[in-house]
Amino acid sequence: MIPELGKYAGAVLSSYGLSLALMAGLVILSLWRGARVRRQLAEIEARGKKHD
Amino acid sequence: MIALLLRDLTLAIRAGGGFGLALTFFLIVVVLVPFGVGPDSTILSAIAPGILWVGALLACLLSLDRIFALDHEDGSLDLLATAPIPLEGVVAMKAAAHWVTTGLPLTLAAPGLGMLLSLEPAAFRWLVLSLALGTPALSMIGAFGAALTVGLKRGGLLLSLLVLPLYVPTLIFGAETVARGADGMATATPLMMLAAITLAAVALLPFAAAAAIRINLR
Amino acid sequence: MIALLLRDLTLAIRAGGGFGLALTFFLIVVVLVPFGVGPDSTILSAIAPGILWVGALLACLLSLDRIFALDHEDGSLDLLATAPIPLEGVVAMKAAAHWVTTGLPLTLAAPGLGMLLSLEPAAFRWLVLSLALGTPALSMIGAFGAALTVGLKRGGLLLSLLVLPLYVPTLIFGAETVARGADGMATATPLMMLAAITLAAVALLPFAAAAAIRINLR
Amino acid sequence: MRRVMEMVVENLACARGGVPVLEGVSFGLRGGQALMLRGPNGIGKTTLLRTLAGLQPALEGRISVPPEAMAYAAHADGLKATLSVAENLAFWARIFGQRDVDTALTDFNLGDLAQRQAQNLSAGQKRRLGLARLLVTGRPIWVLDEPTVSLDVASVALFGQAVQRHLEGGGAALIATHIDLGFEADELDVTPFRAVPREIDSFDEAFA
Amino acid sequence: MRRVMEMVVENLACARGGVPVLEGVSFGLRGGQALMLRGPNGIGKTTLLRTLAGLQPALEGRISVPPEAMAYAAHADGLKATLSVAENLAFWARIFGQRDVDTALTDFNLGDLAQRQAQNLSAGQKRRLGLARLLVTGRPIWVLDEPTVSLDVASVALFGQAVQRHLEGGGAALIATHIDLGFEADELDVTPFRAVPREIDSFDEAFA
Amino acid sequence: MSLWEYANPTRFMRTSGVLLPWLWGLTGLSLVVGLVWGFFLTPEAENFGSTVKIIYVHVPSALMAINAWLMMLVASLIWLVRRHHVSALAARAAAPIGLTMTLIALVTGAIWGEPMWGTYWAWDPRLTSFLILFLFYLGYMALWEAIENPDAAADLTSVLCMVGSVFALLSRYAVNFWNQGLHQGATMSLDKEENIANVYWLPLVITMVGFGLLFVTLVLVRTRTEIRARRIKALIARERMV
Ligand code: HEM
Ligand SMILES: Nc1ncnc2c1ncn2[C@@H]1O[C@H](COP(=O)(O)OP(=O)(O)OP(=O)(O)O)[C@@H](O)[C@H]1O
Ligand SMILES: Nc1ncnc2c1ncn2[C@@H]1O[C@H](COP(=O)(O)OP(=O)(O)OP(=O)(O)O)[C@@H](O)[C@H]1O
Ligand SMILES: [Mg+2]
Ligand SMILES: [Mg+2]
Repeated sequence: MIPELGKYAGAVLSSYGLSLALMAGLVILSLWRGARVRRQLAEIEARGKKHD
Repeated sequence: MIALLLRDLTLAIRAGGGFGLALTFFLIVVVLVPFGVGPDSTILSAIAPGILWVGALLACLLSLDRIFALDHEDGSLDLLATAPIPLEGVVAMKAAAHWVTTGLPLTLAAPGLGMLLSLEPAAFRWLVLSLALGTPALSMIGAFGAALTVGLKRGGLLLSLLVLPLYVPTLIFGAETVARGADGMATATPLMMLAAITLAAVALLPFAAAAAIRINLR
Repeated sequence: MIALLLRDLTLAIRAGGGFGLALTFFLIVVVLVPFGVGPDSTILSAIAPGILWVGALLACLLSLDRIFALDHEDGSLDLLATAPIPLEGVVAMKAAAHWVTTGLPLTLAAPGLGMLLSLEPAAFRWLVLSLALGTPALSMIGAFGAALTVGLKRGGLLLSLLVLPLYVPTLIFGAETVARGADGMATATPLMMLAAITLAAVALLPFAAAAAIRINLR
Repeated sequence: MRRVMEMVVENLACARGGVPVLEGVSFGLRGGQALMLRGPNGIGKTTLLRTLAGLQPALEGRISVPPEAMAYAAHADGLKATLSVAENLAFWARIFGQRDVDTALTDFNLGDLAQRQAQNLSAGQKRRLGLARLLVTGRPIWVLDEPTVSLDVASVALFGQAVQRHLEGGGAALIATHIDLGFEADELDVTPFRAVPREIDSFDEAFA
Repeated sequence: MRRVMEMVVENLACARGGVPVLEGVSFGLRGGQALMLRGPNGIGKTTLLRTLAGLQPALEGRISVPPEAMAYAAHADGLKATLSVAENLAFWARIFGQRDVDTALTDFNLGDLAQRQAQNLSAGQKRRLGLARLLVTGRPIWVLDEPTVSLDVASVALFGQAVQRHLEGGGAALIATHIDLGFEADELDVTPFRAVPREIDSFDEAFA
Repeated sequence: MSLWEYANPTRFMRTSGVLLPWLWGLTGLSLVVGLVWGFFLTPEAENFGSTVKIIYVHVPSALMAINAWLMMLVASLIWLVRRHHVSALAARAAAPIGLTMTLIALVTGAIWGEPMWGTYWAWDPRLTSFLILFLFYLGYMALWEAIENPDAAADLTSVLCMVGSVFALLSRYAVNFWNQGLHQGATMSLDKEENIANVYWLPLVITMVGFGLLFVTLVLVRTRTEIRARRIKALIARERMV
């Protein structure tokens, strides 16, 4: 499946791996914080409604 | 006393990335040197052990004046001095918090920065080991210096002045360990000296520092 | 506004040798490096221009956070902001006072320290000239950074982080001037760049810094 | 000798840390008048005074006041610990383009302490020095935040006399305080102006 | 519940910055008693309290007080700006080996502010927090330096009640203040104890 | 209706909400196509061997690292001039993305440098200026974190962004004095298309588009989060008042 990379396999694979990991980390972090903030907001809005 | 350690760590984090900042300063010092010295990698790798240790030392130094200064300004230090925990314990905890927020991250980050300065690969583990053994002494000596200058206006530079000579032995043995490691020589002696300095500092300086604080509070 | 400059200088002197402290710090950094790097004079003379400039820069940096912090803590900054002098003038005067207490003494003392690091004799006047042209920019850029972080707890390290990248061009041109001077090459271009940076910084940054202070006082 | 000064505040709203604390504040202050700001802790007196002094922008409303007419004195005194009492005053006098420091020293009974470093003063002596600074600004409208904190009875009286003299010279004073200062003055209770929260329905309104 | 506490001070002399300010101070303080220290600005009340709290040595005289019995509250409150009200209190409670923070919060009406960062409090709210700290020390003798600075009338009353409850529980309080706190207490005017300068005839006497 | 009205928070939330699913789809598609093509279907190059494949992560991330800073600069200016809150928050949202991109470019470059130049790191002008960029991102983000009042934070970070940009350009010029670049020149740059064979060129363009889309998508997502966070802050403040 993986193409023949020769003696540079380590370099190529690790650079792809690290890049993808960093990007995935960023995406996951962004989405995770987004979801958390959205949940908090919903919570607080609901609380506000109850008060009125 | 654990409460004090936890509070100091919380404060460091609340203040915006307590761990990150010392680290970034270390990074920047290490980066500045090539800007000044130029990009030649043979020269860089020759001076790398020394520069890394000097950088760690300065990163420590810059955050020293905050060890007691903030607590003195807002009156906490007066209150801690009258609290039912020994002032020696307070000093030790403050030094520990300082180490956790500076020495520890520096030790962990050192290999990456070693690369920037083309440090010999053989020297990396000696770098980490020497920093791990030596930085607690830096924090403790620094806490002693901070105790001497607490309450003095513009204590910052005076503090550097007092502390730097005290840092010299640690610096020499630390850099020597790494340099020997890079050349493949025996590193036992300087490492042992480092460990001895740290032990002595941790065992004795809290008492001196506590005494200094008591005098400064008068 | 002269009153402000005089006051700041008086304060620096009262606080225990305003002029001496930055200088001594510079001295100690320059002395530490041989301890870290080892005494080999060929290596030392190769890195001397860079180390001298890095040392000057760090000596500057260490005293930066006090430019506005003290005045903020005791409420003077609020009062100065409502006083009949423009805040831009206040910033410029504070930067000037900082330069007089750090940049100026460093410039004057640099030849002596150059000797400690076995700097080429030919390079001495370039060292002095480049420091004289470059350190005002360091003070002014530093005042800008201090204005950005005034009032933030533990602003000190954040300040270093913000200011050091801004110092890079000055450092490179400064060290390059000395290095070229040591090799007997033409130094006009880096010197002109240094002068240009200083002029631009002195002309423009007071406005940015004053704006930053106004925002921080809100 | 002095121009007659007037300050008019109309429908002012001000915020602290992005949160509105007071709104709809309106009042006028003439030369010769002293106005006491009253209100419980945390109502927003300090915030109001900082807004008037121009240290922070108003949310809405209008402040009309002659330029460079106000002298502000906050909780902190702006003293330099290593300068002497006389030096501290002389510095502020020069900044405000004045010369005379002696009146201020005598008015606040600081003559004996003139050569003492500010760090060697007691809490009340420091406060007296902070108040003496007002006299060397030469400004007609004083904006004071709890000026008599830490002062003993005699010093409060000195302060009262200083204010009275200032008013007689055509000046005005706006003073936030919790205690009785022992002289006649109009009062303004800011409690009724406490900001009422507005509905925040859409995302726009999250941004003041 | 608590041991009955007693503090006895005999012939105490204390100095500030190397200069003797008070001498011959003698008084006693029993459990259940509150004593107001009175005296004009700069007489040496702060110096006396710091000496009693053990922060500086006495020049002469004797202070007899059970160990670890005093809680000292100075002009500065010892609050951390970035910690919340509750966190600040909890920290001091743990340092003094206590657990309960809620009583302190309710007694000083800080319940609503418990999660607020200390830097976002007004001057009076900060002071209330500083006073609430006393309750979490669990110590019987309170030594307070101008505790009601910046407080409004309602908060002064809260403080008065807190002191009264403390006295009823067998505690004692020594309070330096310039204003009337609105509850019964003994008074001690320190003015008569002002140190008289001694003759400095020989070189020995230059060193106190 | 002017373009500026999209800077109104409510409108922004609505529009971005509609756009986001499409953007996610396009981003995923172009990234997968570009990277798979680049990794699996391109031949080895003459002097690079198989390491040439690194170019498909290295170049796009380097490009986006710079573009992110440019976008922050523009957004900061808009905030300072027109005071559109969304603009300030978008600048804040972009910084961590720019930081990550810089990090990717540095890491892949370092990994690439080992086989090509025999060292992970050299003080080459291009590499150096990226390191400075990295520091700027860190400082910018730290300043945002350190300031409590959101409008003040927006103002101060905008000032920093502008002053910092000038100095970043200066540094770029200054490091050229060292004049010993190891780094590839514009041998494969866009304007000299003939220098790079089509086999490499096409997938490279696709990954660059993919990285660009990823940046836009993430900026939108993060800006939405920042707006919500601001609303939470306002609501909490309101609760406090009642
Ligand atoms: C940490 C180290 C490195 C950094 C920060 C870095 C950064 C950059 C930057 C900023 C670009 C410009 C993108 C553009 O202008 O389109 C670039 C392009 C490029 N880099 Fe690197 N690089 C590094 C290491 C390397 C190494 C070791 C190699 C290979 C030996 C390499 C090969 C290339 C190539 C072939 C290009 C495309 C050239 C072009 O289109 O201009 N880079 N890199
Ligand atoms: N950063 C902040 N964020 C939110 N609220 C704040 C912030 N800073 C202060 N506040 C609140 O704003 C209100 C107004 O404070 P201000 O200092 O103006 O009150 P004050 O009337 O001067 O009170 P005092 O008499 O105690 O001095 C207070 O309730 C305070 O808790
Ligand atoms: N370092 C010093 N050297 C000489 N005298 C000093 C020094 N510090 C303070 N003093 C003086 O010591 C005296 C006592 O000060 P202290 O602060 O104890 O007074 P206080 O009674 O608390 O006054 P206040 O009511 O104003 O708080 C004051 O007259 C002060 O001026
Ligand atoms: Mg107030
Ligand atoms: Mg006192």
